[in-house]
Amino acid sequence: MATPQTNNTLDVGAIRKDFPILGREIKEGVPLVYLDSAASSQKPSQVIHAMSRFYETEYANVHRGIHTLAEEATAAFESAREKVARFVGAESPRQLIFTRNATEAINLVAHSWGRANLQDGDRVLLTQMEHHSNIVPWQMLAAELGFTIDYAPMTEDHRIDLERYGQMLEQGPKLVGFTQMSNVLGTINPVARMTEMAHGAGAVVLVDGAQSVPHMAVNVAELDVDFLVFSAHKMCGPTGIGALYGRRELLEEMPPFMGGGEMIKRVQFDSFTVTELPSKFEAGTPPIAQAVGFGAAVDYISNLGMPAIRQHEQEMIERALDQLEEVPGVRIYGPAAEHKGAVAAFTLSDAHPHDIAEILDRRGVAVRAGHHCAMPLHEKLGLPATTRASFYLYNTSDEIDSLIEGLYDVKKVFA
Amino acid sequence: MATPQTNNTLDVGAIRKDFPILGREIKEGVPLVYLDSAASSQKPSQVIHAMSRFYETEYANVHRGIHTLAEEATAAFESAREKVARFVGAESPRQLIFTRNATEAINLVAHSWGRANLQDGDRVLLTQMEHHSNIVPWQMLAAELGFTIDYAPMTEDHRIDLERYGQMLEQGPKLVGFTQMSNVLGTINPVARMTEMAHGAGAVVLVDGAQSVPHMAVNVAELDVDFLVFSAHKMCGPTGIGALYGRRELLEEMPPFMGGGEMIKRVQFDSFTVTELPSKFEAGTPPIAQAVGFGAAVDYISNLGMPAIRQHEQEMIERALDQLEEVPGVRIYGPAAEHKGAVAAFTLSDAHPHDIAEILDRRGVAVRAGHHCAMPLHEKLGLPATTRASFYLYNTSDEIDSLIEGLYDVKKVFA
Amino acid sequence: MDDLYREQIIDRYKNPQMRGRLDPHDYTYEDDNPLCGDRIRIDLRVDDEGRINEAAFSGDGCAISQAAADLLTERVVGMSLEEVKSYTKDELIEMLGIDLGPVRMKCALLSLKVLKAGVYGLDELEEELASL
Amino acid sequence: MDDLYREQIIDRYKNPQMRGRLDPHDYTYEDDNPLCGDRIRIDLRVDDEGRINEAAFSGDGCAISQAAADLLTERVVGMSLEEVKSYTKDELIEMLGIDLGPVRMKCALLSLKVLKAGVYGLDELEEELASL
Ligand SMILES: Cc1ncc(COP(=O)(O)O)c(C=O)c1O
Ligand SMILES: Cc1ncc(COP(=O)(O)O)c(C=O)c1O
Repeated sequence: MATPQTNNTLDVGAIRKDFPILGREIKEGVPLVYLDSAASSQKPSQVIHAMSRFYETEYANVHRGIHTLAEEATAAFESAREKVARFVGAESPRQLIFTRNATEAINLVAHSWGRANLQDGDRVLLTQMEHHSNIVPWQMLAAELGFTIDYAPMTEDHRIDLERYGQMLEQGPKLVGFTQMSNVLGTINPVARMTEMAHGAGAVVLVDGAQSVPHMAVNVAELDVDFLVFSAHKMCGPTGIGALYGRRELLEEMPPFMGGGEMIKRVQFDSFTVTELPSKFEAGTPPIAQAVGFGAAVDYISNLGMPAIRQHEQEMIERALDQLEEVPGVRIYGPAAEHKGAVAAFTLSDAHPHDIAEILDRRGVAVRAGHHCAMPLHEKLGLPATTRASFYLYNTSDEIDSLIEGLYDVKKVFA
Repeated sequence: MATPQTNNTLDVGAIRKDFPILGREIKEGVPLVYLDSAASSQKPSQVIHAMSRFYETEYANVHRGIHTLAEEATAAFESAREKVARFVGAESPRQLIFTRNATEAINLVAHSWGRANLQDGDRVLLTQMEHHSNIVPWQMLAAELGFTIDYAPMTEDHRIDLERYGQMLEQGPKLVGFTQMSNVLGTINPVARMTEMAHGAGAVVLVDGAQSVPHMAVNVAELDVDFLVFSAHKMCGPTGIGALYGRRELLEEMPPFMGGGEMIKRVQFDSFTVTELPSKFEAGTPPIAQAVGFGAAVDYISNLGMPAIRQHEQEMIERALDQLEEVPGVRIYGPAAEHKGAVAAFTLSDAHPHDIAEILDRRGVAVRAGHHCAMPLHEKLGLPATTRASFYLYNTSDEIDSLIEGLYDVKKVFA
Repeated sequence: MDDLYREQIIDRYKNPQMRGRLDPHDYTYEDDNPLCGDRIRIDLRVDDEGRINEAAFSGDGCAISQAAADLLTERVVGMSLEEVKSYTKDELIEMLGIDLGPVRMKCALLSLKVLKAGVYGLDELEEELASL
Repeated sequence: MDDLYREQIIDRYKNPQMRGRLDPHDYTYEDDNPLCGDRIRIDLRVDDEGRINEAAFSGDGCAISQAAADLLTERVVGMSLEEVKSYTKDELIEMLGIDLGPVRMKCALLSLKVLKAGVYGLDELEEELASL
């Protein structure tokens, strides 16, 4: 089923055959060069087919059914949960809650844990490099409850400033939330260290793993985090599903987020009783086929091996940064290659990122341009927008060459 | 692509060929008889393939991208929104918000509209036949805000008691929420009438269309409802997506529900500005492929024609009730066939519904047994559980015969 | 006619041997399976040496849950509380002698859950109960 | 080299004719396209007969948005406010003479949105603006 691996390095040629869309041409004679995996990854046939097969052979609603299909569908759904839970090192699948996406997972924590634990006068500590998904839910809640949000700053080379972070922890934030990998700068934060420091200051730690979990081995037990969120669609899985891992005691104590079927033990006209984990946080019919696809995605990347994926991406980003630096007028944001994931955000003289992306697209090169849902970070960088090329397990060095050639096209247009 | 129709009646033989799972055997020689569509419907190849094709040829994250794939994916996503909006008669696709499911749509209204408009001393009026999804969100909010929930009672034949409903409206509820079709009794409520009465009393009206939208023509303009919720998975569409239709002025005024990417216009370290409809309520990466599947599902059933579907189901339920009534010991809940959808909940002497479902499963007949996420209704009926057979556009009268034969098996076991 | 509904189960469902309540009792616990509404209460009387000398169940639900409760309460008479604690779900399933899918498994195990919760108290065995 | 970036656009982007601010002005409005950060402000001066006799734009953003703003502000000089109100998005696109996908369309239309909002006030044309 999955592509066999040798020597812990990726056979990218074989991998590319698993992804039907990578064979596509953007227009005649112009093959797709997909450098936008940080926004969302493409999907291998193994994942697409797992879902089709599920709908074609064993689909039913889950949990409440006695008939064969319902039992099969429930088993498929719960086995997917086990896979995803195991993938991030959760002790028990009960601690792995399926959400729509990483964003909803953070909102769940904000609404449920936040509303129960935060109040006027409290502090929440985030970082300057957060995605809107890890800022806006806290701002919304702060507007309601009156706590204060601080943002730990970055060093000159766009890494977290651990000294300042440590100082800000002294103010006693109740919750510390940060991304494991910046979706703009590529910065990989020292999660274990930051978590230890935050725990030392008595804070609960939420880690945004949207950009890290797809690209490197992440283990909640080793990192000792309290909450971890991520999305399937960035890790070869389908849209429509994400996950929240939570520490058992916290999840047990938290009130439910949404109400409805599945999350109750009993309902009467005047009251209801909440059921156990993980259903307590999964109101209504869950993303069943998407869970099956999520499980298949985890199988797919686990089979390749997270260390091999990480190594491939490190080679890619080193090469990309080297080549980008040679293009006159290019300025790259984020730390040196060894501190970052396979994400390169840059500007090119005074060409606007939108124009760059558009001209690159003429060559089939797909990159993002804009604020990448990190406006505060861009404000800090003093830029309205950047162009971002991001790489994944299916990208090749030829594709980096196409990117660079495209940038010379841009320079020609704006010469 | 879709199955051609003649004379406004369904060609069920041809339709069944569209659903791969219906060709399945539960065990050797025992074909599947799927009578559990009220829990979730099966999916035609047209829908399954629309999603696979989307992943295989034009997948990317939506909205923020400039490259070709992102534009194609955005166009596919937004055209799906238009289809679904048009399907329920919404004025504008901006009034159609994609959610995870019907349950989330109700929670969205409760959190956003409810928190902004309800307070201690207010009343919310529901009915005794609601699904937990239209009870628990209100109970959760009531526990926080202190308003009172009333439940409009039923007549002896399990229809809404319009006289009592009218009296309860005199107490001035701020919101009236009711299902258009009960998922247990099958009762079809007179939505236009009930809405007019509720509006006359100054209430905002939320209609739970989870069971009606899949089975009959539903038009929000004609019914004049303020909110309508439904789920794709019950109407030939995928799991992981549902919809909220809302009246423009209400949606405009409502604060956002979840925070994150996509729903903002601008974010700064100290504040954010909300963007326009519908994105305002769609935080994070949406269920993109699921929207495409939802659009394909709407195409599929629209092409068959909602009146033809409804007529087929009426024939099915009439026949099913007739045959069920002849089985000694069977007791059916819900009104006469002309007032209901294709849902038959029943008990059989003192055989427990779980045992009934299990024995039917031996014949391949898939039905639900339990409280069907309507415990308060079951409490009212004085029953812990019922057995429910539900029908959809692919069911045949032979399948009703299998159900009936299965019930005689049950009688033999418990003789 | 059918493995699941072999005679013993149906017979126990229709003619339970252990149905009733013990008042007074030394241990009692009641719980239900919210998925299906099955409800079981088990009462125990224990002698001076910590051995169960009387047991009874009450409640309602499907044939599996009620027959399992009937068989289990019969089985535990004469056992020490320690023996009850180490009585496993596999032993119960073997006693029932039928093949069960995951949903019906919950019906079968409800009485064991109730029994153990009654004997241990709930907190002590959260993990074990959760897996039942 | 490329349809989208035909000479006129690049030329206008690099050498705008209408860039600046009018102070005082009779009408002004500023808005941005949050998707990309393009920002446009347009100032107008109007004579006694309601005819625009001076116009200028300022802001920053991509070549399309800035060139479109430059061409549009040039175009409206001499028009009456009524004529501005009836100036359509198709006319603007024709003037640009390029083929645009939906995202870049928003860049191109930003200046028209700003112009119309300045002239009408925002509330009046919510629907028309929403479709831009
Ligand atoms: C009447 C009714 N309302 C709401 C729901 C909830 O739908 P979902 O689980 O898709 O959110 C259902 C389906 O179970 C239903 O039958
Ligand atoms: C760092 C980071 N956090 C959160 C998110 C939000 O993910 P989603 O849109 O899947 O909820 C993203 C992706 O855009 C991201 O890059």
